[in-house]
Amino acid sequence: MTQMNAFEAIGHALAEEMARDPRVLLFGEGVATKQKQLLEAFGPARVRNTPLAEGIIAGTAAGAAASGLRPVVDLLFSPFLCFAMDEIVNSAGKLRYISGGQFEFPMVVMALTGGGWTVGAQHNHNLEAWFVHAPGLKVVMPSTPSDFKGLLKAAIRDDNPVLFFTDIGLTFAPGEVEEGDEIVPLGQAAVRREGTDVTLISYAKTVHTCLQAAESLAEQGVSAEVLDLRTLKPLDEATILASVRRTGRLVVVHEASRLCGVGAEIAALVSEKAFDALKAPVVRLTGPDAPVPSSYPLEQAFIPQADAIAAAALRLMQTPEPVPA
Amino acid sequence: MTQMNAFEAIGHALAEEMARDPRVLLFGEGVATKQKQLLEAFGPARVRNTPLAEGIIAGTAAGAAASGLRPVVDLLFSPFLCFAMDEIVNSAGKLRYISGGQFEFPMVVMALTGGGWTVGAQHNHNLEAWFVHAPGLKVVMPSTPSDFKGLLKAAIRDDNPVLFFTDIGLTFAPGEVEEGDEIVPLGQAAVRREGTDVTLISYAKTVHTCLQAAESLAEQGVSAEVLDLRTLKPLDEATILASVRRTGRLVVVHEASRLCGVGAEIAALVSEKAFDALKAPVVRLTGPDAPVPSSYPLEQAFIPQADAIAAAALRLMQTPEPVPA
Amino acid sequence: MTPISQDPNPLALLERMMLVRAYERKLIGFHEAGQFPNVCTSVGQEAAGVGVVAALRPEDRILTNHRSAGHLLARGADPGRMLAEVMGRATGYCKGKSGTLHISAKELGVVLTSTIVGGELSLAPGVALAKAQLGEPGIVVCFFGDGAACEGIFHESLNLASVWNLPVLYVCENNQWQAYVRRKEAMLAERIAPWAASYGMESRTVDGNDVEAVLEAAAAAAAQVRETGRPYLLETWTYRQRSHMEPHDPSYLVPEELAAWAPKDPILRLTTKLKAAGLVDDAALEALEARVAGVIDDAAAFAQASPFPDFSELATDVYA
Amino acid sequence: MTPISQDPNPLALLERMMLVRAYERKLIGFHEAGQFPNVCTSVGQEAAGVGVVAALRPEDRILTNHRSAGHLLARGADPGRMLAEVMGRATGYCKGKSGTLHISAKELGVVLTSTIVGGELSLAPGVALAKAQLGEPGIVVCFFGDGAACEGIFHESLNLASVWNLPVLYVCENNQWQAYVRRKEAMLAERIAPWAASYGMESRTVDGNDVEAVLEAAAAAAAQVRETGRPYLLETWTYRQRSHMEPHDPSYLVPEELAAWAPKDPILRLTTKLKAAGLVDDAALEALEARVAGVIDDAAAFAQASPFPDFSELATDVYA
Ligand SMILES: Cc1ncc(C[n+]2csc(CCOP(=O)(O)OP(=O)(O)O)c2C)c(N)n1
Ligand SMILES: Cc1ncc(C[n+]2csc(CCOP(=O)(O)OP(=O)(O)O)c2C)c(N)n1
Ligand SMILES: [Mg+2]
Ligand SMILES: [Mg+2]
Repeated sequence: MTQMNAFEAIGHALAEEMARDPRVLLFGEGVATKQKQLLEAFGPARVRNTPLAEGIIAGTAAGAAASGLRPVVDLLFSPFLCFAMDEIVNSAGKLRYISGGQFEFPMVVMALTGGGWTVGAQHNHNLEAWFVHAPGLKVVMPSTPSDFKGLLKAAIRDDNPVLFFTDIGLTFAPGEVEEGDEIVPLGQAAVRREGTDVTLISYAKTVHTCLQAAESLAEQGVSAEVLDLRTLKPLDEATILASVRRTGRLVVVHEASRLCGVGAEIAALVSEKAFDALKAPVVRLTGPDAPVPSSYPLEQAFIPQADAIAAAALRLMQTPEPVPA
Repeated sequence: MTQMNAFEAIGHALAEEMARDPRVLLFGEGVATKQKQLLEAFGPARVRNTPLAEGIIAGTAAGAAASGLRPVVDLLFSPFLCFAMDEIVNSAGKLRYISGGQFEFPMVVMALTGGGWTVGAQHNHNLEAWFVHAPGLKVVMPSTPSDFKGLLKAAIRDDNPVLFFTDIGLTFAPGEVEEGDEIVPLGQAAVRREGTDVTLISYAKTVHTCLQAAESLAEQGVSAEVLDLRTLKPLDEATILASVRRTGRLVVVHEASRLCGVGAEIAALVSEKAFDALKAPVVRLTGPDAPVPSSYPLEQAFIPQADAIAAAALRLMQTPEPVPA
Repeated sequence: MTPISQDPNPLALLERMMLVRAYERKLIGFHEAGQFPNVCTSVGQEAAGVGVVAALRPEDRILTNHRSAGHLLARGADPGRMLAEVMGRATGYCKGKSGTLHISAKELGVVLTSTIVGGELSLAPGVALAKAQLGEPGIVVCFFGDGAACEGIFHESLNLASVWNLPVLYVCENNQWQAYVRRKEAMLAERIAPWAASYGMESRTVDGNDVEAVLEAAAAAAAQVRETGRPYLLETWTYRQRSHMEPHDPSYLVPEELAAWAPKDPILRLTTKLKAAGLVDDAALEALEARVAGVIDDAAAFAQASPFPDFSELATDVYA
Repeated sequence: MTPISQDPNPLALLERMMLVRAYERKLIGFHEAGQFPNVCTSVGQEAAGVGVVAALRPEDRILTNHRSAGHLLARGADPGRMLAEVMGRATGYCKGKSGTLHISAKELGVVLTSTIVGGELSLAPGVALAKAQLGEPGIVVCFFGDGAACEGIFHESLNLASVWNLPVLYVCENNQWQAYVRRKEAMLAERIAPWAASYGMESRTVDGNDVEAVLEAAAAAAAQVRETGRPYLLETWTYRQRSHMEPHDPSYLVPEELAAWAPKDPILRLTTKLKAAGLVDDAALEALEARVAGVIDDAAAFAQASPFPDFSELATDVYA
C-alpha cells in the first residue's frame, strides 16, 4: 500500500501497462510535455504530443486500434470531446458492427470533468451519459486513487473503446493504492458502505458526498447503503438490484445534469426490475439543466450536497409503504 | 385541410416562416438544390448551399443567430451531427449562460434519423437524448405531417436553439394538415388515444406502433392511452404524470437505444413523481444497445413492434397491484 | 478475383474498368427495374480507382468511402459478396450489416470503410501509425472526394500525417460534385492538390480519366511514400457521370458539363487508344464485354439467392 | 475607458500596452500571493492585440478567446469588471458565470468569446453573415492562435467565409506555443498566413511585437475587408513570454527562446523608440506607469469588494 492521488495513480497505471505491452502508446495535446517520466521511460514514439486537433487525435487512435496498437489518448477536458464525437461514436463505436465484426478498437479516451477548478462550462461538462447511450463504447468514472489505477489498467486491456473520465474534484485527493498489478474489472460496482434502510447510488466525486450523507443518516438512526458504480457501461445491474431489493429505497446522485443522465437509467432499471421491492419513490439528486458556472460558490452549488441527500433519504423513510396484495 | 407528407409539411412551414420573417434563412449541403421552390421564392441570400462541413454550418448558424438572424440549418442525417457537437452544444447551448445572458440563439438544426431506408448506422442513429441531456437546447420529434408543420413553425419562432428530428420512416406518410398559420407550441404532448388501463408513451414513428398495439389491446379488453410527446425538451411532465396517475401502468416506447434514452427519463420521472399511483413496473421497449443494421429485416427488427408492446402491456395488467397502507 | 496490381497491362486495366462499369450498370438496372437500396455509383471514375489500386502491393492498406465499388473490384473483391452486402444479405462482406455505404474487406486490405464523409481521412493516419510502429511493410492509401476535402478533418489529417511522418498516400477523386452541390460552389480553388503545400506535403494532379496516366502517377507517388515514409497528396481530376445516387436524378445535373466530359469517358478513351494501336478489335471487345457481364450476372445471382441475416445477428458484433 | 482606436498615436498605443501589461502583472501578483483562478496572460503579445484593435471602428465586431485581456482592454473594457469576472463576482461582464476564459462584452462589440480553441473561428462567419444580410456596417475581427489554426474548424471557417464573401478579418496571433506544445511540434510550416491561399484569400504576416507595424497592417487589412466585403488573414508574429497559464510554470519553456525574444518585447521596443525620438523621457514613463498602475489597483479593489453571484443565479440565463 502507498499513498497517492488520482493523477499519480493514472501515471502508475500508464507506466505499468506501457511496460507490460509494447502496443500501448499515449498521445494528446501536451502529454509528452506533462508526462516527462513516461516520455523518458518509453520514448517519443510511444509518448507523443499532437497538434491541437481533437478529431484527428481520436480518429488516429481508432485507426491505430483497429490495426494492432492499443492507444490511450488524452483529450484534456470533456467538452473538447465535442470535436471528436464522429471519431469516437461513428467510427470507434460503430465500425466493428458495421463491418460485421472485422475490427476491434482497443483504445482509451481520457478526459477531465466536474467542479473544483472554476474553469466554467466549456471545460467542465459531465457528458458520460452520452457515451452510455451510444453503442459499442464502455464508460468508466472512478472515485478513489486505487480505482483510478485498477480501472485504467482494465480499460487499457479491454478490446473495446473505453471512455475514462477523471473527476476534477478528485485529482489531488490522496488515497491508499495497492503496489503492483491490481486490476479492477470493468462492470463491477463497489458497495462502499453497507446499510439496510436506503440505497444511495453514485459515482466519482459524489460517492464521497453520499458517504457523508450516510454518516449523518446513521446519527439519525437511518442505515444507508452506498454504492459506487465505478463503471457506467456496462452497468452492474445485479449489484444495483440486489441492494435496492434489500433496502426498498433508492436515491441516485450525480453531478451531471438530470435529464437522460445515468441517474435516469438507474431509476428506470430499478422501477422495472425491482418494482415489487420498492417502498418509496426513486429520487434523483443531480446537477441542474444548466451549463456549469465558473464562480466558485455557484460551481459548488451545482453539485448535489450531503445535507440534501440525507434530507431526501429521510423523506423516503417517511413515505407510507405500499403493501403488496 | 389538405393532404401532404412530412417533407411537404416541412417545406410549407419553411416557406410560410420565411415569408413572415425576413430574418429567417436556410442553409445546408444541397438545400438550395433540393428546395428549388424556396430558392426561387426567397433568393440565393436566404436559401444557400454550403461546403461539405457540418461544423461551420452549425457554427455559422450560431454566430448568425446571436447577431440578429434566425437560421435554419439542414445537417441531413443525425450521425453527421457528430461533426457539429461543439458548435451546437458548447456554443449555441452554453454561450447564453456563459455570457451572463448577453446572447440569444434562435436557430433550428434539422436532421433525419430512424429506420426505413436501410442506410445503416452512419446515417441512422437516434441521438435525440444527447440534446435533451445537454443544457440550453430544445428538442422536437414529430409524428404527423400537421405536427411537422406546426412544430417547425414554433421551433423557428423560438428564441432558443431547437433540434428538429425527422423520422425517416414518416417522411412520405401522408396526413391532414391545416391550411395557414397553425402553430403547435413546443412542450405540449398530445393524447393520441384515450384509455384507462395502461399508458403507452412514445414519439415519432413508434407513436403509430403504439396506436396499433392499443387497437389489439382493445380487442383483448384492455383500454390503452397513447401519448405522443412531440417535444422531448421541454418535456410535458404534467400530461405524462396525469395520464399515468389515471392508468397506473406505463410502457415507454422508442426506436433509440435504451440506455440513458428519453424512455429512461420518463420512467425515472414517473417513478419519482407518480410512484404512489403505479400499479405495476414501468416497462421500456426500445432499440437495442447496438448500431443500426442496414439489412432491411434487421433494420425493421431494431424497431419496437406492436405485438411486443401489446404483450408488455398485458403483462402489466397481470402484475398483482400493491395496495397502499 | 485477383488484384489488378498483379498484372497492370493496358488490356487488364481495360477489362477491370469494364468490370466496374458492368457492376455499376447492374445496380442501375436494378433501380430501373424497381425498388432497390440507394447506391452511389462510380460511373465515369473507373480509371481513378483502377489506376491507383493497380499501383499497390498486397501489404498496402486501402481506406475508402461511399463510392467504393471501383476500389474494391480493382483490389480483387468478389462482386457477388459486394452485391450481397448491397442487398443486405448474410453472405455480404459485412454480413449485411453495412449495406452499400461502408463495405470493408479486411482480407483484401480494404479497412475501416466509412460513409461519414471525412471518416476515411480521420482513420488513415492511425492505420499508418500502426504499420510504422509495428514495423510492418506497406503504405496506406486513403480515397476521398473533393467534398471531403472541405471537412475540417482533411486539414487535421494531412497536418498530422505530415508532422508525424506517416506513410499515407492521400488520393482525392475530384469529380466536380459534392452530392447535390457543384464543387465550384463549395471552394474557390479549382484544384485540391495545391492545398498540400500548407502541410509541407508534396502533391500532384493527374488526369483521372486516363487510367495509364493515373497508374503512372500513383506508382510514382506510392514509391515516394514507401521510400520517404512521408505522406503525399494525389488528386485525380475526374467526373461523376450520374447523379449523386441511384435512382438516377438528372434534374440538377448540368447538360453542358455532361456533354463536355462524355468524350473523356475513361473506358471510351482507352478502347479508342488500344484500337488505334491495334491491340484490340471489336471482336475482342465484345468478348471482354461478355466476360465481365457473365461475372456480374453470376454475382447478382449469388447475391439474390443469398439469405438475409438471422435475427440473432441484430445485436452481435457490437462489443469485442 | 475609451477604445484605443479613437486616438491611436504612439503615446496612446504605449499607454494602452502598459495598461494591459499592468493588468496581467496584477493577475500574476495574485498568483504569487496565493490561491487564485488560473488565467492565460498575454504578456509579450500586447502589441498584437492593441495594434489590431486600434484599427477598428465602433460598429466592428470582435471575437476572441481565452487570451483576451489585451483585446478587451484595447477596446475600452473596464478592468474592474474584467477582474471581477476573473474572480467570479456578480459585477463581472458575465455575472461571474464565465470566469476568465470566455469574457464577452456585447456593449463593446466583443461578442461570443469562446475558450473552445476554434470556437471563435466557428462563430465568426455567422456574425459577418448577419451584418451582411441585415445591411449593417462594419466588419468582424476574429482573434485566434497558431494552435487554433491546427483545428479543422480553421479550414472550414476560412473556406466558407471566402466562398460566401464574408467581411471577416482573421487575425492569427502566432506566439510560437500551443499550451504545452511548441508550434514547431504541431506544424511543419513556420507561418500560417500562406495557408489563406488555399481559400483564395489574401494574407500577410506582420511583426507582431511592433505595435505601429501591426496598426498599419491591420488598418490596411481592415480597409480591404470593408471595401471588398471579402475575408483576409493577418498573422501577427509574436511570442508568449509566460507559461500557458498562471501560476507560472517555466519548467517546459525554452530559455534560449525566451532570451532571444526578450529584446523584442513590444513595450520595450516602443519605449526605446519614443525615447530616442525624444517623445518621452523617464519622468513621463514613470508618470504613465503610475497612471496605469492606479487604474488597475482601483480595478482590483472594485473586483475584490464585489459580491459573488446569488445562488438564485445558478440556473438562470440558460433559456431565452
Ligand atoms: C459527414 C457527412 N456529411 C454529409 C454526408 C452526405 N453525403 C454523402 S456523400 C456526399 C458528397 C461527398 O462528396 P465528395 O467527398 O466529393 O465525394 P463524391 O460523392 O463526389 O464521391 C455527402 C454530402 C455524409 N455522408 N457524411
Ligand atoms: C478544443 C480545445 N482543445 C484544447 C483546449 C485546451 N487549450 C486551451 S488554450 C490551448 C492552446 C491554444 O493555443 P493557441 O491557439 O496557439 O493559442 P494561445 O494559447 O497560444 O494564445 C489549449 C490546447 C481548449 N481550450 N479547447
Ligand atoms: Mg466529389
Ligand atoms: Mg499560440
